[in-house]
Amino acid sequence: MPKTIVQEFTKGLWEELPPFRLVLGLCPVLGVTTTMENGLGMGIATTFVLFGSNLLVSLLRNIIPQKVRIACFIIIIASFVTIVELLMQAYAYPLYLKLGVFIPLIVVNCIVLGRAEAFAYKNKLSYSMADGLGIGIGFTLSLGALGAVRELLGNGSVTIWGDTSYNLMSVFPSFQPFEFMVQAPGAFVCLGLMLCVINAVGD
Amino acid sequence: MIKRSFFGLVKPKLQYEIIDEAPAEPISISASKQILLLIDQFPDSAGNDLFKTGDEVRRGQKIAMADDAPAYLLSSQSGQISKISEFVGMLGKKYMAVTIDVKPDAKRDVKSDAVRAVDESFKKACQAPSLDNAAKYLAGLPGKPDFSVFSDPEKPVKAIVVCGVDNDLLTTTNQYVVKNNIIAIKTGIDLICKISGISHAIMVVPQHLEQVAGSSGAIVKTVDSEYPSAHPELIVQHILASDDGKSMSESGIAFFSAEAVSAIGAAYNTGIPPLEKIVTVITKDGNKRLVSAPIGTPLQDILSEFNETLNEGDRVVFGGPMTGTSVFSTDYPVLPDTDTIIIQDKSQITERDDIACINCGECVRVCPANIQINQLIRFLEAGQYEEAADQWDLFSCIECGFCSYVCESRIPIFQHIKLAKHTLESMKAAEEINA
Amino acid sequence: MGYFELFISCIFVNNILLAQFLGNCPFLGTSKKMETAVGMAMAVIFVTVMAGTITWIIYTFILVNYDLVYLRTIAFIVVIASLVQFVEMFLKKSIPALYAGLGIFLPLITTNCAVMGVCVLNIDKEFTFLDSLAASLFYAIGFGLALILFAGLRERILLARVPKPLQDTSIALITAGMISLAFFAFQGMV
Amino acid sequence: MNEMVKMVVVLTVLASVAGGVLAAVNQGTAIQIEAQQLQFVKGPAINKLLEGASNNPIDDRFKITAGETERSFFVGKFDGKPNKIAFEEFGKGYGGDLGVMVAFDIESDKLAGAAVTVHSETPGLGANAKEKPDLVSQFEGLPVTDSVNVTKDGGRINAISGATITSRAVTQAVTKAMNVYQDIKPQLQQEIQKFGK
Amino acid sequence: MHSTLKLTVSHAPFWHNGSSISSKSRNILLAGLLAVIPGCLQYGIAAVGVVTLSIASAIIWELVINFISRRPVSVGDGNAALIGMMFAMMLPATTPWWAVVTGTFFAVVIGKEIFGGIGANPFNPAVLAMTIVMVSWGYLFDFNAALLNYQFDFNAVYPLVLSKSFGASAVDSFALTDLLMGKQIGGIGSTFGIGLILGGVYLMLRGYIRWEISISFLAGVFAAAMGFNFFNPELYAGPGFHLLTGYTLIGAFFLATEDSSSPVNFIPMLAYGLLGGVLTVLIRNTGVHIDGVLYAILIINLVNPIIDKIRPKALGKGV
Ligand SMILES: Cc1cc2nc3c(=O)[nH]c(=O)nc-3n(C[C@H](O)[C@H](O)[C@H](O)COP(=O)(O)O)c2cc1C
Ligand SMILES: Cc1cc2nc3c(=O)[nH]c(=O)nc-3n(C[C@H](O)[C@H](O)[C@H](O)COP(=O)(O)O)c2cc1C
Ligand SMILES: Cc1cc2nc3c(=O)[nH]c(=O)nc-3n(C[C@H](O)[C@H](O)[C@H](O)COP(=O)(O)O)c2cc1C
Ligand SMILES: Cc1cc2nc3c(=O)[nH]c(=O)nc-3n(C[C@H](O)[C@H](O)[C@H](O)CO)c2cc1C
Ligand code: SF4
Ligand code: SF4
Ligand code: SF4
Ligand code: SF4
Ligand code: FES
Repeated sequence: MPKTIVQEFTKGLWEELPPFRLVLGLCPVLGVTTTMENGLGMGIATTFVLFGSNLLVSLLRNIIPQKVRIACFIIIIASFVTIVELLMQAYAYPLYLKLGVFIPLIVVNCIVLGRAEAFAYKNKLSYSMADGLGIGIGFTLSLGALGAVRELLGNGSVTIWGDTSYNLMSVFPSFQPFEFMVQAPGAFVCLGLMLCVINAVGD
Repeated sequence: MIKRSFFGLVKPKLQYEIIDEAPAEPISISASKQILLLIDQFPDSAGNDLFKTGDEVRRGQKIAMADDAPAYLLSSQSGQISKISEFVGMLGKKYMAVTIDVKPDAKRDVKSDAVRAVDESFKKACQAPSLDNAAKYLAGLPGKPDFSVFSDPEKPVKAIVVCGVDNDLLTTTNQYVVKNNIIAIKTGIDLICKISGISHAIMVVPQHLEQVAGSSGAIVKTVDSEYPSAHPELIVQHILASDDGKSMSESGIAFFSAEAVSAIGAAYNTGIPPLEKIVTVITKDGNKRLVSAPIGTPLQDILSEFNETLNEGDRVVFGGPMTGTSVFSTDYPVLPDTDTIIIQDKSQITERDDIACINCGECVRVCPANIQINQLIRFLEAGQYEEAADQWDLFSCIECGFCSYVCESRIPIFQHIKLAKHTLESMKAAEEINA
Repeated sequence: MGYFELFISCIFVNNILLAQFLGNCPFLGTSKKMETAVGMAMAVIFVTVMAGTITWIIYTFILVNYDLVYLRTIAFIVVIASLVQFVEMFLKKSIPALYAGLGIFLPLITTNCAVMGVCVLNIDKEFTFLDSLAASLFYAIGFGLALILFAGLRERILLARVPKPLQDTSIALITAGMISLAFFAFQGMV
Repeated sequence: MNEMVKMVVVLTVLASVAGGVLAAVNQGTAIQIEAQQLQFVKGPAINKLLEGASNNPIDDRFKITAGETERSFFVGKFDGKPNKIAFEEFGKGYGGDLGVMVAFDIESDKLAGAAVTVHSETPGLGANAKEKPDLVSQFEGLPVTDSVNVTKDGGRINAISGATITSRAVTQAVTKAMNVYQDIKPQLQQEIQKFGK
Repeated sequence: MHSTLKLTVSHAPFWHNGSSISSKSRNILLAGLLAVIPGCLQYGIAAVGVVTLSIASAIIWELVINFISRRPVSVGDGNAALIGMMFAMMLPATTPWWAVVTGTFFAVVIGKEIFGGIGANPFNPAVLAMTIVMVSWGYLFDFNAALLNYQFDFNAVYPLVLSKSFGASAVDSFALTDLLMGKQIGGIGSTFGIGLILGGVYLMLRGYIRWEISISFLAGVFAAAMGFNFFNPELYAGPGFHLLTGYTLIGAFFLATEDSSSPVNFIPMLAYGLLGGVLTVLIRNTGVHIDGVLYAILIINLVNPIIDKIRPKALGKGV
């Protein structure tokens, strides 16, 4: 059954919510979600690339020859990544420093290439844009949520754009930050448990 | 019940039962009303026309679906067939159950024609011994001699092994036979050697029977008394020192129990098939006693002899404690290979459990076949039988049951193994039929 | 840093997978069976060493000299993608046996953060050519080691009675976290 | 053949367009990126060292090339006079190069302070050179002709315990900066005059 | 075949040696008490509180997870209680209640139950939980600070901190007999050497733990410490010190021997223990961690599936 544009958009928010449903693009998910802000920043950068590359791939899908399609996708994606990289350096330098190597790595993020290959190359422009945006926003929300959980437990508070917006210690005065959560192992464990919850809810 | 030894540091050891210097004569039990013959093969649609309900049968008469059927029994009593039915045993194996009402008047000394006919055909077979005749008439004797190995063109038999040892704990049948019937054994061995064209046999006995066994004319080898060193595969590996490491089936070795060889010898000497099975019976209180009962005698008759009453939840095991089969009815009969009957009270039974393997490794340390049971069992529980066979040596198992005996999680490992082997084998058979 | 320290650092202390979070998709995707894991490990080692050195040469001698540093990302990914393609073709023609072993893994490597990550890290850390060569090799070995150890555990977990919602990826992630925790053992050893 | 041509053409065009677009974006963002780098990488150190200056030291910067290298210098005006100057030097730390912003008081020829800019030292050990003032505060007020060394090397700077290598890197950077300062002081004074008004 | 009597029908073998998970747990708990009771005498009621809370909360977590996952209640096998006690044995007596409860959650739920319960855990649950709480609240497990308010008649400095910061000469004042008698600070159940050794020997003799692992672990510690000490006696303490301080003894007898995460074959068991012992000393002497036992055990747990592939050939599978 063909989907409407709205469905193509909303599927990224639950049915195919990355990285939980599409278990791809895990590196940034694990690597940058020590805080909510980083998670959201990474998500927005990825969304930009996803949206841009989906748009361009879909536009050019009749021109790009089948045999060199992956090479073309890669050039398109890499260009968008470089643009994000430069823009971030110019306008959000501290975030750029925190996200570090993960920004250039959007280029190999399995989700981005996967979408270009599996969706944008086969679908018309509007659908591809909806798809890119939906998946991107889903990804951003997931990263934000994971970042929020890890930061809240690991730091005791969530800071966003410079303001502490929620402080656990105001509710539990003697809460001691559960640092494990912001360390490398905590990333895996926290993502695994969130995936479990989503699986349980999904059933 | 044997307990885990206090010092678990040492590997658990189980000793075979060793028979006394002068064992008591077996108690003779006769079937009171009925005997039940379980024949390894159930007639499919073809049916059988050799006998039917209501037929009179004589002691020694062959009950088989067809004249040349490999599976048959010799009736151990005279009487009338009252029922023929299907019987389903372990792993769905089908048997033909033939119930014979024993006729008290059908005495052997009433030399009717029918009796003579039965006796003559058997006698003739004995006078002109050949592999063919043996397979046709002797396979129903106590000890269940198996002649089919001789007919496998792929694996020519290179050795004949007579087991004067018993293959499970508590069992003493073969030892008893070696001690008492060594002359008949010698006759039997000579006969088998003659018909198979193999120059000599090897006799395997426990140490204490080495001398007695010497007079059988066979080459005598001894095994130690620690379970499961008398398992045929281990005899091949360790005693026969087949250092090329090939498994028994590959080298083509014919195993006979001492009881079977003795019965063959007696049959040859007298022309009358012996049909009394020697069985070790262990009662609830742990008493062990040898009995001699006609093949087909129902369990009930044996219980009555010992004044044992069974209650709900008790268990009766045909065969030894490690490898036997538990039965669900007191009608179950003594079969040609029933060496032991164990009657267990409900309180003596250890419940099996559904806990997963805890990886304690007890099983791995006791397994005589060096199988990684802790891994194997995970695949078996998950139903991944092929992986179990390919990676974890399922088919190396010699079926001693030691692993289940020590398992801390009380997993029925042995049962899993048998089920897996059975499933794989029937899959393979099905594939061959399709191919 | 001597090569021994680099060795310890790249494989254990700063393991590319467990400490730097690069290459997780193949880590989870190819660890269900030991055989697959070993194949992937070999393929990654092979490609990473080649990619690490080639991108270093391109960066140092072309991009830096012509002031094109901003093209780093695009240049690297093109190099890696073509390299993988090339290796695939080469193996198919000349060493079919190896191709049969590694072939299916090669395309996966194009989108493997670990390979790209190592190339970028070599530049970020201002390694010399030899350092880059060694670091690429060691990082890739670290990847392979983690992958193989993980496969060992995962083969067992696949047979365990894991509750339904946790099965597969969820429990694999949690186990990976524990491996990452175990690797804390090496902290401070260089 | 036709397809082959198409492949090559598409790829070439795509690559050229991408290259062009990226070059343009790069051009467009270059200045902004530099400003951001100054603000976020060197900014905190500069602001700390030249705290209370009446001007914005990052805007009031100039470059001098001495020998091979070009350096940026940041001027701080105090009491209306451009009398403090800061610039960055590097030392070899435990985890790679370590940058130290060093400030000088032009009038007294004394160190006005030092602050770590970039480093890749171990958190809790070497990273304390940036996070805690214990090490860098020891430099304030030393004459530029002094030699600065950690106690282990016979100097009088107390190293961060457990991070001697980091501490050495800092003193190394400061020493380099002191030498540079002495070498080019005349040029510096010339440049600074421009801000004097 | 019409008899109505219901006999038990089951599968061979019809004997069992009577071993069970619960009796094993019971015995290990008993053996552990030999070290826990002196610990409680030394640290008083607070230690008793930590131990009971740890055991109780471990059992409760297991009940909770049994309930959530709708599986049969499994606390009867004693494993949860055992995990609770092992965890408590490593803790300082001053551990706050929430750290104990969080720790047992990670041990029982994350360390064991989500993998499918007993026998499925790839890592020792108690060790895993201990490292997680240590990573999170390192200051709670700094024994020097944690036990500051106790008055002891011996040198109340955590011996491993001394050796790490000041080298081997700083620990000369610890007589080995004192260390053996528990005259050192540390976890509730990890300082009383004699108790741990007696408990360990008991378990080894009974076959509840595999002597190969314990002995080779200790041998590994001994050999590695000896090597370091030979290399630089000023800096690195000798083998006796390493054997009797920190978590070495509890690690060798109670932690490394956990069934599910350790090998079952002879050579792998030796390799496993030896590697654990060597890593322990390596981490203590060259890593950032004060004690290396916990991380060494996690690492050997990790390599266990690989090394346990070294196994004798199965019957009939060639020589
Ligand atoms: C599951 C659980 C976890 C808790 N975790 C923490 C914690 O991480 N840090 C903390 O200080 N208190 C923690 N608490 C403790 C409570 O927040 C409570 O405020 C605190 O123990 C008050 O006691 P106190 O004043 O004696 O510290 C936790 C409580 C529970 C039930
Ligand atoms: C995990 C770890 C991290 C280290 N990080 C640093 C560091 O950031 N800076 C440093 O100077 N030394 C570092 N070291 C090196 C040692 O601490 C080294 O022994 C020390 O620099 C020697 O100087 P000391 O006399 O001050 O202890 C580190 C060592 C370890 C084990
Ligand atoms: C220090 C100590 C000594 C023990 N000595 C014995 C003993 O001599 N004999 C014994 O059977 N059990 C001894 N036990 C173990 C228990 O008393 C008992 O055997 C066991 O818990 C019951 O296990 P079961 O139910 O498997 O038989 C000892 C336990 C401890 C802690
Ligand atoms: C010495 C020893 C220590 C053990 N320690 C633990 C432990 O820390 N955590 C655990 O879950 N099980 C532990 N076990 C439990 C063991 O592996 C097995 O699961 C239990 O024996 C079952 O009760 C230990 C067992 C032994 C023999
Ligand atoms: S697997 Fe069990 S039954 Fe088979 S040989 Fe080994 S111990 Fe005996
Ligand atoms: S004895 Fe049972 S619980 Fe122990 S390892 Fe073997 S199968 Fe697992
Ligand atoms: S580094 Fe070691 S001692 Fe420090 S908090 Fe982490 S685990 Fe604890
Ligand atoms: S002793 Fe080691 S493991 Fe324990 S808290 Fe300290 S550093 Fe961590
Ligand atoms: S996102 Fe890193 S490998 Fe897929």
